[in-house]
Amino acid sequence: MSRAGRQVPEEMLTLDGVSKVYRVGTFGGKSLVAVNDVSFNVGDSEVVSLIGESGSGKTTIGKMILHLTSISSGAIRFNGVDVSRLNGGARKEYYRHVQGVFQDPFSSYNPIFKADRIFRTIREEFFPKIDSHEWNEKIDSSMRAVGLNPDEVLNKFPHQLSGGQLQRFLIARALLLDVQFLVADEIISMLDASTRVGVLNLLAELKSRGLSILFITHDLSLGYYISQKSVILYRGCVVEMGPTEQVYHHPLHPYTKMLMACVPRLGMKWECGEIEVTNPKVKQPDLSSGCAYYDRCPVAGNKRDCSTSPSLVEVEPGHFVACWRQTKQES
Amino acid sequence: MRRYFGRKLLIYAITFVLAVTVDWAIPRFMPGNPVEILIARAGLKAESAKLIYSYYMKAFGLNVPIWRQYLNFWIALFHGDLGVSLWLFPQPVMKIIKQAVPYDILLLLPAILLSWLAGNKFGAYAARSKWLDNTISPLAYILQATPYMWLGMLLAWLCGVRLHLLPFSGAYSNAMMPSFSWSFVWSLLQHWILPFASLFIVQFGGWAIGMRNMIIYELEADYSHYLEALGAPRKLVRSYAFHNALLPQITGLALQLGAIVGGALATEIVFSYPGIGFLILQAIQNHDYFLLQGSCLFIIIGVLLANFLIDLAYVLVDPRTRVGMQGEG
Amino acid sequence: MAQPRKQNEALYFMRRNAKLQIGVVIVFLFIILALVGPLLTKYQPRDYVAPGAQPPSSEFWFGTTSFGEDVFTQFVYGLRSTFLVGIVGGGLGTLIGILIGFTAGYRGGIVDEVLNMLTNIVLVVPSLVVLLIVAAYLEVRGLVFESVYIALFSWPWAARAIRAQTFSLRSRDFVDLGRLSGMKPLKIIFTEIAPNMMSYLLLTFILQFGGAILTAATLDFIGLGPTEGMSLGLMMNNATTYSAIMLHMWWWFIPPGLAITAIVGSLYITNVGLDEVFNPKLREM
Amino acid sequence: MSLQVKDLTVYYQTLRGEVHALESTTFGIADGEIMGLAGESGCGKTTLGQSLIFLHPPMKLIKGGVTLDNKQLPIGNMERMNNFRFKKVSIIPQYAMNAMNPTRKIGKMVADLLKSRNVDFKSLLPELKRRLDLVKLSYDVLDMYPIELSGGMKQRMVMVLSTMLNPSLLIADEITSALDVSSQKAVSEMLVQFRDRGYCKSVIVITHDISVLYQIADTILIMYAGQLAEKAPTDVIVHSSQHPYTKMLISTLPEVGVRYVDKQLAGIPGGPPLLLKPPVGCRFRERCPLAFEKCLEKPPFVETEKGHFVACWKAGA
Repeated sequence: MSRAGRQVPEEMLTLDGVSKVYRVGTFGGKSLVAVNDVSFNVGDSEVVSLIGESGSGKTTIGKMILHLTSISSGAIRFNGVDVSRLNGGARKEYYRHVQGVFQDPFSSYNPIFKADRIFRTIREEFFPKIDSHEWNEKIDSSMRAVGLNPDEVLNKFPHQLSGGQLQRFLIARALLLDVQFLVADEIISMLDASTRVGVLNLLAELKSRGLSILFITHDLSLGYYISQKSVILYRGCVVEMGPTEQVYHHPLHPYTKMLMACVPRLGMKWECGEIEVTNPKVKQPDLSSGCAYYDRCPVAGNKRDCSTSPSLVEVEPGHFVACWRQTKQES
Repeated sequence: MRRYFGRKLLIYAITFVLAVTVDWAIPRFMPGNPVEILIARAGLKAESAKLIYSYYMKAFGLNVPIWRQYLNFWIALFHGDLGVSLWLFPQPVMKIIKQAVPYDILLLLPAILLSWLAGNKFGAYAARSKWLDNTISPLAYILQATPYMWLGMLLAWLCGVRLHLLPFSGAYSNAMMPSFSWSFVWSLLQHWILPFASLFIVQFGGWAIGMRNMIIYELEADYSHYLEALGAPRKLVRSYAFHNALLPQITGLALQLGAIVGGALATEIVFSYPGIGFLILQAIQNHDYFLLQGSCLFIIIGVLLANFLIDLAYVLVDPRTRVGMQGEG
Repeated sequence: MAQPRKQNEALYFMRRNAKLQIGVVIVFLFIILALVGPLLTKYQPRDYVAPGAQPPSSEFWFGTTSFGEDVFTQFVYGLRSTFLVGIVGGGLGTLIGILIGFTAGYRGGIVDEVLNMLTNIVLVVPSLVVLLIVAAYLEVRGLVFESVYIALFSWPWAARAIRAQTFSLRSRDFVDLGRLSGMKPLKIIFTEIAPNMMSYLLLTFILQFGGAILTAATLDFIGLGPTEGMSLGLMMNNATTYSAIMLHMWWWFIPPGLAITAIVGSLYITNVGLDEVFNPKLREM
Repeated sequence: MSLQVKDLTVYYQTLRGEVHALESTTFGIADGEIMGLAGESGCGKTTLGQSLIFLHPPMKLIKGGVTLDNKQLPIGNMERMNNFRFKKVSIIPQYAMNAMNPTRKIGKMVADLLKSRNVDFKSLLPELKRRLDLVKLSYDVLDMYPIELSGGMKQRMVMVLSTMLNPSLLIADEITSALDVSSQKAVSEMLVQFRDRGYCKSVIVITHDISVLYQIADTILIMYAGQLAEKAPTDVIVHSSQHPYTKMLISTLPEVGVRYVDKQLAGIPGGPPLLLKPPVGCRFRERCPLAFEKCLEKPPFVETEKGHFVACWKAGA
């Protein structure tokens, strides 16, 4: 289906035409497309931000990469190996290299246990034979790597720690393993402004030490701050992707343009136009035909032009957009 | 809407089929010849035993394949044929049940509806003040824990035996024949009060507790706080909360029906009230398996029907089910 | 391993919660009576000990039945079977509920749909009536058998509640994190989910316990209880059958019913108390 | 001055003791002013908003007073305050998505509410429809149940409902945080229009997102740990603030155009103090790079320039 999948060479993590269809209703009588034919990849020591609003399917993509939810069609490959085929021991090995951190720091900890239990679990599952001394050194070094003082945070319950500390703790957990790829799903959106930058900087630092990161966010400014590549999702489809600078400064898709115009910035006022609102009657439009953005698109042509879903086309090196307007201009 | 009811009907249908199947299977899959065992246990005279034996050998049709027996059972059921009673041989079970059912309706319908209404009202009052809550709620918990039959016995002893206020046995005076005379209706009413009261009081406790807990939850809901912040009077906030708290109570009514029917059986036994519960006791004491089986099937069908009616009513009062269904359909 | 702050808090509220204390004390009094009661009497429940129909006296604390049996002896033995039914029936009902609730809530999808349907089916069946059909055909029925079949029909309440709880816990990120740590589903359920529901499971068990006692009493009263032994429901059955009410023999039927009401009522009140202790939202009420 | 808050102190009563959520706050809002109220979670901004309209347990009024249009607001008195709620002071709550009774048609609920406040629904209906037009909702919504509306639609419906009686003061509590960027912009602009058309005189916009405030607010009030830190016109807060906390807070905000590789932002080390036993003096002291002995004394919230209030000993110096 998608041309993009074949155009880009294999990298550390490759998504190739990945879709997720949920079965809903009695005994799965109806289907709901959450992710629709998504292809992109993340290279070594690269931060890619996956940007989308609520319902765009960004979290589902993260969960599919982490093997927490099944893939309906397409494939996710990590260093060339199909992730969905991994089971049992192989899957555990996969988790040695690929880990995740989630949005809500308090939900990531079992409230009735101490926070450092997440370390113990890693030890039980991945390092059953390690001796205590070695293990403690390992913990120390990964805590230092995330900027936590072990004396301050070990042996405490989650509610005794701040959101920022908890998120760092989770990153430290991943570092205990031989982690190469981190899925960071909105990991700072619930933190306070004064602490979020610290965690963000930590991610950037880890990247410079060779870690690859999929940075999932709805906040455009965060994506811009940290990532080399940006993927814009709308209703489960990739509408635009490319080097961050180009996507942000020369957005091609009308949706991306709208996002850039609506994002509130300090020191730059919104341009006053007609207030645009959507009053969705039907939550999930039929994605099988037509561009997903058709009903909101200000530049949509007549129905026939946009009645089939546009595929991603490379308009400049590395910069892809899925919009008939762009393709038409090209040809 | 169709999907919602389809699902509900499916559950009821499966339940019904299962109940009938259990009913059919139990005597057949027990070791030995079921007819012989049943008749031997009934302890009938030799002569009638023989007659009954031949009747039931035919009815059970043990000589045809098992699936055929099962099919025959269903066919008979749809013809309203529940077999013949051993205890009142040769009266058909169906006929005996038909005579008992009016008493059950007379007793259960008012008891269920009135206790539900009163319990909900009082539960809502209880949530209103600390004082009421501290008196009504513990009382309601104790009522909820009272076995129906024990309350019945207490009432019979206190009001009937000690104070001679009300009769406590049968549905009407022994000296009367059923008729549409005032004196008969008066007698019927007098005999009805105590069994009704024991059913009413126990259920009342349960509903009051349920409503109290629900309405407190609703009063803490966001929409209640919003109304309060906009200065809406207590009355409006409470009436919304009451209405919304009532919805789970309707579902609760459907789910509690089985237990209520069980309580009614015990109550009828205490007061020798000639409903199906009393029949069941007779059937057990006389080892009349067919009467027992028939009565039980009848109750199951009744409960399932009532459940379905409550589901219908629920859709009428809760717009969310309707709207959600439209979206789905 | 439980959280010290939470534990202290729970203890603090337990000590201050009158409902909880009253409930627990009453239930414990009855448990002690059930344990030591049979040691206080030299008779068996069905022994002929004295001329019938005697009111309570210093010798026969609860009087005697029409057949000259000692009501106190019957009462304390009956209490034992009541608690046995409560523990076995309530325990088993909770256990089935836990199994089904955890499975449905954790697995979700089609497994959940099927189990949910099963739960709904057993829920709408008037359980007592089906028990009647089954029990009526069995010649010999034991106390444990009675408990088991009560449990077979009482679990849906537990299963529904536990499923809902599991469902909400499963969506918490720490469960996903457990999976990312390579933990197996069973380990996740028992080390991550279940510990969060301990208080909830306790509440469920208490409700099942009380429910089993009430159902057993009704069954016994109708005459479908255990064919051997003594129970509180059977005492009431005998009292009704032999016209204790007409004969003014209040001592025959008041103790068994009062005991059931007191035990089950105390259990319910304990439950409310515990709920207030565990659930901070209810504390201020 | 439309709203004048004087020495307002509100504590939360908890089992562990009193949480000093709002300590001696004094400030004013002019007629027609949209004031942004910003700060990190737990700084007391929602407490302040709630106190002005619906001060309910476990919140407890310790001291202080509020005047609105030169009339004393009986904020500590549940019953007497009812005369002012909705008519003079109104709120768009944080939970606007769940603010409507799920089992009542929206129009019926509005009618119920208005009737309970002795306002004739029929005569207000044309105005209601005009406002629905403004927020781009069709009249059909009045005949619908809340679950038939999307989150953004519910939000706008609640905006219209809350301002139906043209209150002097509107409190908008985190109304944009749950929305997508496009709806965020729409709702924010609608709020400005509401003010412009006089549907509400003054507005307090509570949010943690200063960049949204920059778009719509006339002034911004920054809170820290239950105390006021700084209040000034929006541009002044963003570009030339005087309180070290405000300065640091603004500098931590990433925005499009700032990249890690070019310019590393820095957070504020440490965390806010627990308000159960708050430290004496300036509560930002522990994290403040400029702190000195004098900060053990609570700095007053004083006007350093016209319309610019700061609570810092080093401000203006």
